[in-house]
Amino acid sequence: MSEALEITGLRKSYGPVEVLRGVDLHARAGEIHALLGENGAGKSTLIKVLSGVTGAGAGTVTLGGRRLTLGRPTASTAAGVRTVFQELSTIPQLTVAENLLYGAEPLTPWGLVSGRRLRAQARELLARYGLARIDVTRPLGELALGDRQLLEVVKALREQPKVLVLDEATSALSSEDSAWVLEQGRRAADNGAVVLLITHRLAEMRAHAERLTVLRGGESVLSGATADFTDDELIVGMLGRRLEVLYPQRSGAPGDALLEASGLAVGDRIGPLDLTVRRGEVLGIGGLQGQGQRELLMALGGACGSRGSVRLSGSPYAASSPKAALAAGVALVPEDRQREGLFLQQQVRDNITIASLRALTRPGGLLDAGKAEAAAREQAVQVGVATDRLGTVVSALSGGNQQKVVLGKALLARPSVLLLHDCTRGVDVGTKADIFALIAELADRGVAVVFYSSDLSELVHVCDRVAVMAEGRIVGEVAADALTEQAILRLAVGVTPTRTEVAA
Amino acid sequence: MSTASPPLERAPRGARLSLPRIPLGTAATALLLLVLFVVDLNVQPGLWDVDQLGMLVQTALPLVFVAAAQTLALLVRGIDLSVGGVFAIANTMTAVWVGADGGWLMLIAVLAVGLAAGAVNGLLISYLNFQPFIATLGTWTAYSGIALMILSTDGGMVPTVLSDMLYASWLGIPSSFWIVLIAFLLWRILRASRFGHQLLAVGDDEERARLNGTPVRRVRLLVYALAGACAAAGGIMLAGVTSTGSPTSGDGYILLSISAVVIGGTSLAGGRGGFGLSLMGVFSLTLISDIVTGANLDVWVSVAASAVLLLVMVTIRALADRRTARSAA
Amino acid sequence: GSSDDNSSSSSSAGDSGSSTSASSSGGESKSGGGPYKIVLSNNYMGNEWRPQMVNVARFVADRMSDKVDLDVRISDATPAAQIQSLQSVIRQRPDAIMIDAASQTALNPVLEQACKQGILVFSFDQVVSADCAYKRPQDYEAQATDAVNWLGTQLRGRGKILMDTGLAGIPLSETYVRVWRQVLADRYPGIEVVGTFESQYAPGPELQGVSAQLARNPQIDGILSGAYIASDIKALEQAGRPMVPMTGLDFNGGQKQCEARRLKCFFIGAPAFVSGMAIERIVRVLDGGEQPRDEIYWDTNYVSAAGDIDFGATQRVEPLKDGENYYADGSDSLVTPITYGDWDITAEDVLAK
Amino acid sequence: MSRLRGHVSVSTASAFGLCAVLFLIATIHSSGFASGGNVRQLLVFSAFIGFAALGQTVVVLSGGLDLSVPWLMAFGGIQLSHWAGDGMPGGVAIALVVLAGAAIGLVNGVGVAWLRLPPIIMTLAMGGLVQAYLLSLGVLNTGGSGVPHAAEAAASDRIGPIPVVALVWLVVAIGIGIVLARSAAGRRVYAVGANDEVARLSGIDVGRVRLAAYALSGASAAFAGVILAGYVGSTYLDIGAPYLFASIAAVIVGGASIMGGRGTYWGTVAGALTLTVLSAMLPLFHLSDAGLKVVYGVVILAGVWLSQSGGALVARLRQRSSSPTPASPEVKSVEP
Ligand SMILES: Nc1ncnc2c1ncn2[C@@H]1O[C@H](COP(=O)(O)OP(=O)(O)OP(=O)(O)O)[C@@H](O)[C@H]1O
Ligand SMILES: Nc1ncnc2c1ncn2[C@@H]1O[C@H](COP(=O)(O)OP(=O)(O)OP(=O)(O)O)[C@@H](O)[C@H]1O
Ligand SMILES: [Mg+2]
Ligand SMILES: [Mg+2]
Repeated sequence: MSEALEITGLRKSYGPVEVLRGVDLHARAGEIHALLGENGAGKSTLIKVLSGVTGAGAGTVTLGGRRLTLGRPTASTAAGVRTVFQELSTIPQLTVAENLLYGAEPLTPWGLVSGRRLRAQARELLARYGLARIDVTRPLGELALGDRQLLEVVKALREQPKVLVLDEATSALSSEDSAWVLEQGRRAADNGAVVLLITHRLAEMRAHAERLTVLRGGESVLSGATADFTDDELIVGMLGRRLEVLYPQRSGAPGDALLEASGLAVGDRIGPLDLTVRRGEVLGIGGLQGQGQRELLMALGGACGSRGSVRLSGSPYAASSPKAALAAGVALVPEDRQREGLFLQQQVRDNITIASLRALTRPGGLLDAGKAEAAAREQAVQVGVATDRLGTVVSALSGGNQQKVVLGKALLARPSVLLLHDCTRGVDVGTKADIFALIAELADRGVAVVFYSSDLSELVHVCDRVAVMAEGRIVGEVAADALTEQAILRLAVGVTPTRTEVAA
Repeated sequence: MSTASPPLERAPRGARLSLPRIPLGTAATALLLLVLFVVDLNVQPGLWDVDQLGMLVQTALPLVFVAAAQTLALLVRGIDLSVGGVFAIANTMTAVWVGADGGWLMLIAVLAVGLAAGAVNGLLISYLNFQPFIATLGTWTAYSGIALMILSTDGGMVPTVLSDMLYASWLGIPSSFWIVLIAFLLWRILRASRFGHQLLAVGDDEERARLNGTPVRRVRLLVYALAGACAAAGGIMLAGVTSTGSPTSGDGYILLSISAVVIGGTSLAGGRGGFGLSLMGVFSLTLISDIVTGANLDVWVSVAASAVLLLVMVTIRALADRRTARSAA
Repeated sequence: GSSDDNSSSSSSAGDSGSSTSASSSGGESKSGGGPYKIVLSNNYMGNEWRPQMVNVARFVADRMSDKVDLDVRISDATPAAQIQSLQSVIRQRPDAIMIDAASQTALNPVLEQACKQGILVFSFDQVVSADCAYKRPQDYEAQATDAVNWLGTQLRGRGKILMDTGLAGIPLSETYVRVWRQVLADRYPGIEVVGTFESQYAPGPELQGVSAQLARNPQIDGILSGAYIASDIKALEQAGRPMVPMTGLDFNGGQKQCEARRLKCFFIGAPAFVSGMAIERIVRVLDGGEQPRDEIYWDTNYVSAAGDIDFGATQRVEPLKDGENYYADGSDSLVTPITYGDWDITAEDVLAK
Repeated sequence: MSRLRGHVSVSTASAFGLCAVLFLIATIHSSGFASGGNVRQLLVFSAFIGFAALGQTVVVLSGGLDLSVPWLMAFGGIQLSHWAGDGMPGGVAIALVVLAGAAIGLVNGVGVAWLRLPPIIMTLAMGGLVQAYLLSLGVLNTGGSGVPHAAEAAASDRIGPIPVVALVWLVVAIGIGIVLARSAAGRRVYAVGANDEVARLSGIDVGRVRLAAYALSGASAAFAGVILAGYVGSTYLDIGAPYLFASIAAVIVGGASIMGGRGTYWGTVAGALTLTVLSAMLPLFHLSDAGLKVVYGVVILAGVWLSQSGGALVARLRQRSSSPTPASPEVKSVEP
């Protein structure tokens, strides 16, 4: 059987930096082909070339034997390439229906978009994928991030794609939604499409991809059937080194209570809820998506108004603003790195230091440039951003590395409470391991960490204890000794808590 | 065949939301507009006469069209200062080139000139990567010069078909109302076209629009060209209302159009808003100045009163918007 | 009676102004009824002239309160804004509208409408061309001719001068520039315009414009401007250049300096009290008196002591005289003279709020 | 600090380059243009724009816009004459006027930062209120003395051949340049302009930054009004009108983004000089008013485009020469 997608010798430079250095990739129709690699390896760039949004310096792409004209989105679209991009590409101001059928709107005889048929088709499309619960007339921006990601997938599937690219389409999703996305991928493959799956979750990849290609530094270093490689081999392929452990061993026991919230409520849908985090403890926040986890973290970080009382080291803590929170030693890594975390057009060093300016200022009010540089450098090393990229504009970093910059910014503020909202989203295994090690180290130094992740296994392995939320309330806790994915899920979906726990 | 679409499960939430959702801010602006209107009716009882009201709308017509132009530019995260110049070119062309005996065809040609002038802005902005502010500042000055070449001082003759049309009424309703209505319908059509979707997409987030395969630069070019045509329509309207051409008549509309559009609620950050909102902004400004004139206040009091009314209007809207934002969070 | 002697009218208007007698004798002589509701529609307050014009109107109306009930409406500077304001005025049905117009032609339709409703329309300063309106413009052509002839005489027909082009697009500037260029070409071929500047009828731009030209032209023998002599003096001074003959408008600041320093200056008369004169004429018409529809207001122009007064002027020309047509202790901003006829308008009245 | 914001300094440099090119063309055309007297004039006129655009720069950097600048300039001159006419010493009156300008600007800031009004509307309305206040003063009530001597001196005195205003401007530009590029306050301004939500979540008091920016704009506009009135020797309501677009255009020609977050005050300085040189040189070419306008518009566009692409070229060359080697990875790579 001839290979449906053949990429040979693909090269691509951004200015002087060569990002793809001769990538080869061969994928068959009907298979899910995983594309692996550490952050910045060039996966997304490869995808952008494939989908025509950027051109390439050299190399060819053939699809079903036909050579693809590079650098023209229309050409790729016509050839049947559909991409779910790593950074969301749906348009918040347009409605769900308008987004789903963007570029293929049903027209009336007058050449206008027929609103009625547009909505009907959108509903039909959603119904086909079991998402009829989503109201097609809502502006997309009002939906939760997860739903938006799902719609992104639906949109890509709109017209039977020949190549479906899922660029970290699952990284922001709960396991349930991830499963849904991957199932759609499988269906597309069964219909004869090539599905390119980019993910940093090896288990996910193993469960779904038949074959894989590993990129490192813009070159393809491994390719073949998934079953032929062990995880270790893949990791060495990706990172160029062994990974001793992914989840670190925790040593110290949690200390006394550091952050205590009681009757905390946000708006009229979230709370009231009580929560205690101890020094040196990693408290996980679990639950299905959109159950108020975001609001909880935002409220604790001073980023949105809340009621109720919070105490920090025993004294009252008014999280009236992120500034107040940071001053009190509470730092937040927000959910949406592009909209909440980063100044995309500023340099890495400026992004890292922005939340800690006070500490970097000389008495006269001027910044201590040397100190700032050193701090940024130290932080970059700690989170794993190459120090020679300190002068790079953040938008030119790969998604995972952008995430590390946000983390670096929060850590430089030297928090005693660290609120992490999905901080490993889109981060490669190597760096993930580093981040987990970092969390463990911080906790061992007495920092209280509140950790929310859409990845259940991370919750299980990283946290000392997980509080599970549903409908804006904390519905139960899973203690360290009973911490399993099932335990969290059961609470999340409302199966009676404690007894089941004990039985398990 | 409309029944063919399956009776989808209607979640109670969906049912509640399927009512047209008018954002609180928009509702607030509409309400304030109504209040202004009622106040104006009291200050100026003459307005109960529909013809008088028609005259009021008529004087607002030039601003209506310039605001349409500005709305388009703002929607794609731009700004158009050249509306002042394009307006003046169209205005003087109507009075000099079209002249008293000119017909509709020639007026359409004037619109085409506006379209071309706007396209120049579009080229500068999307293909030569000018910031919209600088591009249109430059063309504004240049276009103003061209208008002065066409007509060095007020004068000329305006086609009678135009002034007759402006002073006519249809079904007992003055033509100015119909013109506003038609302009609004044209906007709805534009909004409902594929181009309308692309326009919002580009304004909302250029990068995402590009990822979706939108020909971003072409859309921008077209938007500025359309803005030029709208500004030209404004110039033609003023020529019709005043029966004369004036080379400097456009400049006053630059700030005025930006404020009208922003009062309506179209965001300077692009992608949000529309001409319907801008219409509310235009009529708010018109009513405010009508009230202040009608109330016959001291000069400085009336200047202050306009400013205060403007602030009250926008503050209430801002508070309403914030409320919406909070309840959505 | 007020001295309306400086008017040229097609019909000989009776000179018996109603003014002083009416005001001093209270409401006793209600020959033609009243008080009349008069609205002053003005479209601009940004320079020094318009506010004084408005204040004079207020002053005169106040003194004639038994005959006149004056409202002042200031609109934005666009014709459309003034049209809208006029519409609102028309709805209130005043007896008369007096207007200093944003455009010569653009307001015609709305003013015709006012006339149709029986409202008297009287335009002055920047007049309109509507047929039904009374018009009382100044004689821009005569003023411009006298100014350029004066300068030509001062320079004995030779030299390099700077010329003010005023403000692009407005009729006044058009007329000035046209007349100046024509007279220079016809009668003073030896005078060369080496530079132009746009005074915009504001002191700042005039100063900038003249300064810029001075820096570039080593020799300047005269300045032909329709605006601020005080700014010209300042520019010359700052450039360390000798003073030259200059023309400009009748602002007290320039007049004070020209007198004190014995400079050769010609001041185009553009008194702010034309508004007061307009009110008197409106009352006369409403009372049923005679008033020509088109009447040219004849200004007096003023020459500083150092400048020649005999150059074959078409309009009346007078030397500056303290307390009469300029005020050595008065504010620089005053438009002179500040009073006419028997009104005794004081600087305080003109400069009031 | 050019290391930190390399791209900005390139655009600032190209704005200065544009100005120099225009100056050169004018000098070639008529040599008087380079005379000491003319250069001095150009500096003084640029300084008026420079001061009017000082706060405007910071406001634009923080993502706003200040349309009340021309009215605050009128306020500066008229209020000064008013107070001086009441017998207040000139220096004191100037200081008070600038403070009052800051206070008015602060109100703009309150509207924008706390009430979240669109800056365009807030500052436009504030302009209206200031105008109303000035009208209520009696615009012309400047007394016999007019503008106090202190203001005239500030505007017209020289130290050697150099006008005092230009010197003051230079000092202020250096100060603002340092604050913007090297202080925490400056970094916060850029952050707020780049993305206010990210700035807020990064612990920046966005409201306070905005308040300060608008207050500075009020103060600098009032000061510009004071020196302009001093220079002209009189004041009137519309004295600031030409500075509405000039103050914004100077900022943008100087390479700043109107959306905020990008630009420098040195760019604005270059922009102010460019605008002044351009409008001073065009009358040399004996065009009609109409022709003048057309040429002015076209030259602005051509000039900005040339300096932009020149700047981009320089940036590209510099980048090429500095890092010839491909593929610098983002992550630390450890050998196995
Ligand atoms: N617009 C750009 N300009 C310059 N460099 C860029 C640009 N976009 C990406 N790069 C660089 O290209 C390299 C590859 O980035 P890419 O986004 O393809 O990585 P990735 O493999 O998708 O990583 P991740 O897993 O983090 O998403 C990175 O070094 C990145 O910094
Ligand atoms: N190499 C590229 N890098 C980034 N964007 C690109 C590139 N090539 C095309 N695009 C963008 O993708 C979009 C669609 O491009 P496409 O080629 O389909 O349209 P087009 O007809 O060429 O449009 P245009 O008239 O804007 O050039 C455009 O907005 C274009 O700017
Ligand atoms: Mg990627
Ligand atoms: Mg990633």
